[in-house]
Amino acid sequence: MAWSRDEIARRIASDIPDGWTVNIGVGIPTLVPRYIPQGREVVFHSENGILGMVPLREDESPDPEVIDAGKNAVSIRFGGSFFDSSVSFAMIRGGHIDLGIVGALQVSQNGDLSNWSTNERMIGGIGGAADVCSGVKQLWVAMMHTAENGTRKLLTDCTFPLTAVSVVCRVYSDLAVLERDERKWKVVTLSPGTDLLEVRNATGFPIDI
Amino acid sequence: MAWSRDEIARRIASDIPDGWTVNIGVGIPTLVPRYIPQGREVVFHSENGILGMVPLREDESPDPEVIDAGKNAVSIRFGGSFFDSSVSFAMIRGGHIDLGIVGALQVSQNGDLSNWSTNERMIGGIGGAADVCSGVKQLWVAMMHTAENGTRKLLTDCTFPLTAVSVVCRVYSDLAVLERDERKWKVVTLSPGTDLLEVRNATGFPIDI
Amino acid sequence: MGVVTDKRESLHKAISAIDHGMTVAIGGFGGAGFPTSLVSVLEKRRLHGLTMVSNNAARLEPMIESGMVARIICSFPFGGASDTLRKSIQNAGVEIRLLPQGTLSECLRAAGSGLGGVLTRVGIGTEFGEGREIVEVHGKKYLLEPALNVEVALIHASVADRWGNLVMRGTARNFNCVMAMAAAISVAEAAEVVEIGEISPERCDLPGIFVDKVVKTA
Amino acid sequence: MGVVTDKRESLHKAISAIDHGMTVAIGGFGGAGFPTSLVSVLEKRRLHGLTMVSNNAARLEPMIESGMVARIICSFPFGGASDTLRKSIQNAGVEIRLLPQGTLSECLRAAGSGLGGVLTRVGIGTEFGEGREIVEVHGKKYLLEPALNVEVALIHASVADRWGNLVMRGTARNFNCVMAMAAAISVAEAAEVVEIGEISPERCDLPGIFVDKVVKTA
Repeated sequence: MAWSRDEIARRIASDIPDGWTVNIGVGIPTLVPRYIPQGREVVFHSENGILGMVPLREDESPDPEVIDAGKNAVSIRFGGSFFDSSVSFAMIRGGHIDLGIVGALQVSQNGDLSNWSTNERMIGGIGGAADVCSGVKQLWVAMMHTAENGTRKLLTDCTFPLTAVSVVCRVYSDLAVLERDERKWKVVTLSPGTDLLEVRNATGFPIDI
Repeated sequence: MAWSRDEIARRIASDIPDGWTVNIGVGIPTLVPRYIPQGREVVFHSENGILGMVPLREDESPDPEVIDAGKNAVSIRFGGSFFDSSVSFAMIRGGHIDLGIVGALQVSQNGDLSNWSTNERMIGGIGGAADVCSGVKQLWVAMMHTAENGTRKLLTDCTFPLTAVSVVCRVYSDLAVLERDERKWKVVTLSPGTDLLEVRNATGFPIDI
Repeated sequence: MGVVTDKRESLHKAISAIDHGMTVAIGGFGGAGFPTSLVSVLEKRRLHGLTMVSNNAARLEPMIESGMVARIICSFPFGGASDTLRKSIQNAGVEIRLLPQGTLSECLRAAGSGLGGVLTRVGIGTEFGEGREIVEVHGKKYLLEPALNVEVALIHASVADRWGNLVMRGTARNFNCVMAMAAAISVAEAAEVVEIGEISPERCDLPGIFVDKVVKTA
Repeated sequence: MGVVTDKRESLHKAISAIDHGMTVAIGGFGGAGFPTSLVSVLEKRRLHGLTMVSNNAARLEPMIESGMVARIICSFPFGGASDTLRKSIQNAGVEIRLLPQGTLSECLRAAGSGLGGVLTRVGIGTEFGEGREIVEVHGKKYLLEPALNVEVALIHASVADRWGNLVMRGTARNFNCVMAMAAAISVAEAAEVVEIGEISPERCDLPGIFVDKVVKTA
């Protein structure tokens, strides 16, 4: 059975090493913080100027001046800090952030990423995606393996406008976790009941075991 | 009678308009703040990261973490702020500072300034002088009109290494206040008992009245 | 005497600095740090041909609808934008110039810091690198993105004093600081305007030297 | 579990990150924000061939005297320097590379911010512009000064926590922030090391993400 969005997020969360600083994009990535295992210290960064971002507790009233990059009310944990946009992107571009987790429209064999525009329609805009994807030490993608109509999203080459070139290290999809080394991809894990053939059929480039 | 260093500083102080933000260099310029007329609001900036710098009061104990660019203990007035070096030079280079007042070894007819090195000897180093002289909206020089041995310091061309090109607007010396428009210089005031001929003799370029 | 440096102004007077065809930066990221009061007054003026520098277009909808906006320089124009807004932008022929968010921010900071532009690797190999000059430093290629000066910036703070010193809260700093730096005239709104000396020199998020006018929000 | 991100280290262990031939930045401007404890330990190590990035040489005198320093990148080497120090620098063949102070600071920030370099007009027409590449932006000429990465930065703060969040006082921020940003390994000394949460998120002068090791001063 394929993983749900929450299961993808949980899987990602369990793979983030203790002590890492992580920037999370919109979509499935926003679910990741709630699945970080108890006692593990992962620090979340949002490019609008917050480090140590945590989900709003249920009993906490939202502060309109404390939001994440998706414009949702969030809170800040002990040890966190606020800063302006130029400092925030210094963190991102300067390689100070261990991991970025983003959604994707398409990922190419080369690790190129398209996640902000189909050729017909710009989603929101590029936002901070190009900076994050080019700047972080590692980039993981959280996505459904194929589009709703079954179209492949993992392709030899992206056909949508690119966000960044040769940046994706891993893909966490509903079907599998894949890892890239240059132009070679291998399976890290398959979702329960999914077999390699199924993943290969749903993917536009070769996958090793 | 020629003006003393303190009289030069007082003259400069009385010429600074209300509300200006001013960066002051070492030498005679450090004397300027104490002569700002009562009630006039002039804000002093020092490139090591302070805006609203004021001289230490006699009854105030020096704080080793609050100093000016000359490494002297200073204090901060209401409305002042501390910041880091990158913000400080953003203020300077970005044209946010109304006036810089610096000392000079030489000033050329073109308004070029040399104030950090004779050919034989580097004084302290360039420090923030090149940034200040290039960045502020106006640059005034406070200096003795000639060197102690009588050598001219106001010259057709500087012979010492340059700090910045075509930046000096005014010279306040012990003999006179001079103002520059392109390559033309005129006298604004002569010190008491000094005549124009004396100033002309002490100056290496022509001076209009 | 003695209280001459007083940047406080009325909302309307402050906004009157904006004229047809100007480049105007609007701070804020989402609602955080958005200069609501200033923008609501700007919206009522009958201006045209404005170039807006603003991370997002959704909050500019009234100005777009009334034909004030010729161009938007931004990174995320359609975040939270309705289909109506998308259509308005298209119908009004509003030009959208897209920059990666960090590049946008850094180009504003560069303008305010007297730097010519920004050398970034972000955008290389994508359409954000198209037409850009490439500068090589130590064997690595960088895009040259010119500094982005603006004529007026409208920004938001929690607390201000008459010198324009500002304190911001939470994620409200965002573009507000760099836009104020980049502007020939920067106008800050604040809910609270305090006496000189009440803002600690250690806790001033934007020194007043970068701020030209201070407006108390209604 | 749960307290894994602990950057606290002993003075000696922190300084052991520095090896022969490395490029080491030392924060501070005069005595303000100068990392006295860290430097006093570094002075006692028998290293050679170091490139020091430090605004001033006077405080590096013991290291210069003992032959540890090959090169100094700075803006104001001889501020407060004795004639003895000048002679030592000459005798030891220490190379001095002079940069305008704002350029030095901005090149460090650029390195820490993933930018290739700095486009500045400061130094044009002087020896600081000699041999530099000129980049033209909108018809104006700028010097290209490459970003300045360092291997280790030694910096000073008043207060730190185990994540490396720092609070500085007065004019002590100076080069400390940009040097920490530019360094592969940044080591901060602080007189006071507090519990996580005691530094307000609004009053953190340097977020811990830019700091790798925290040392309590003796």
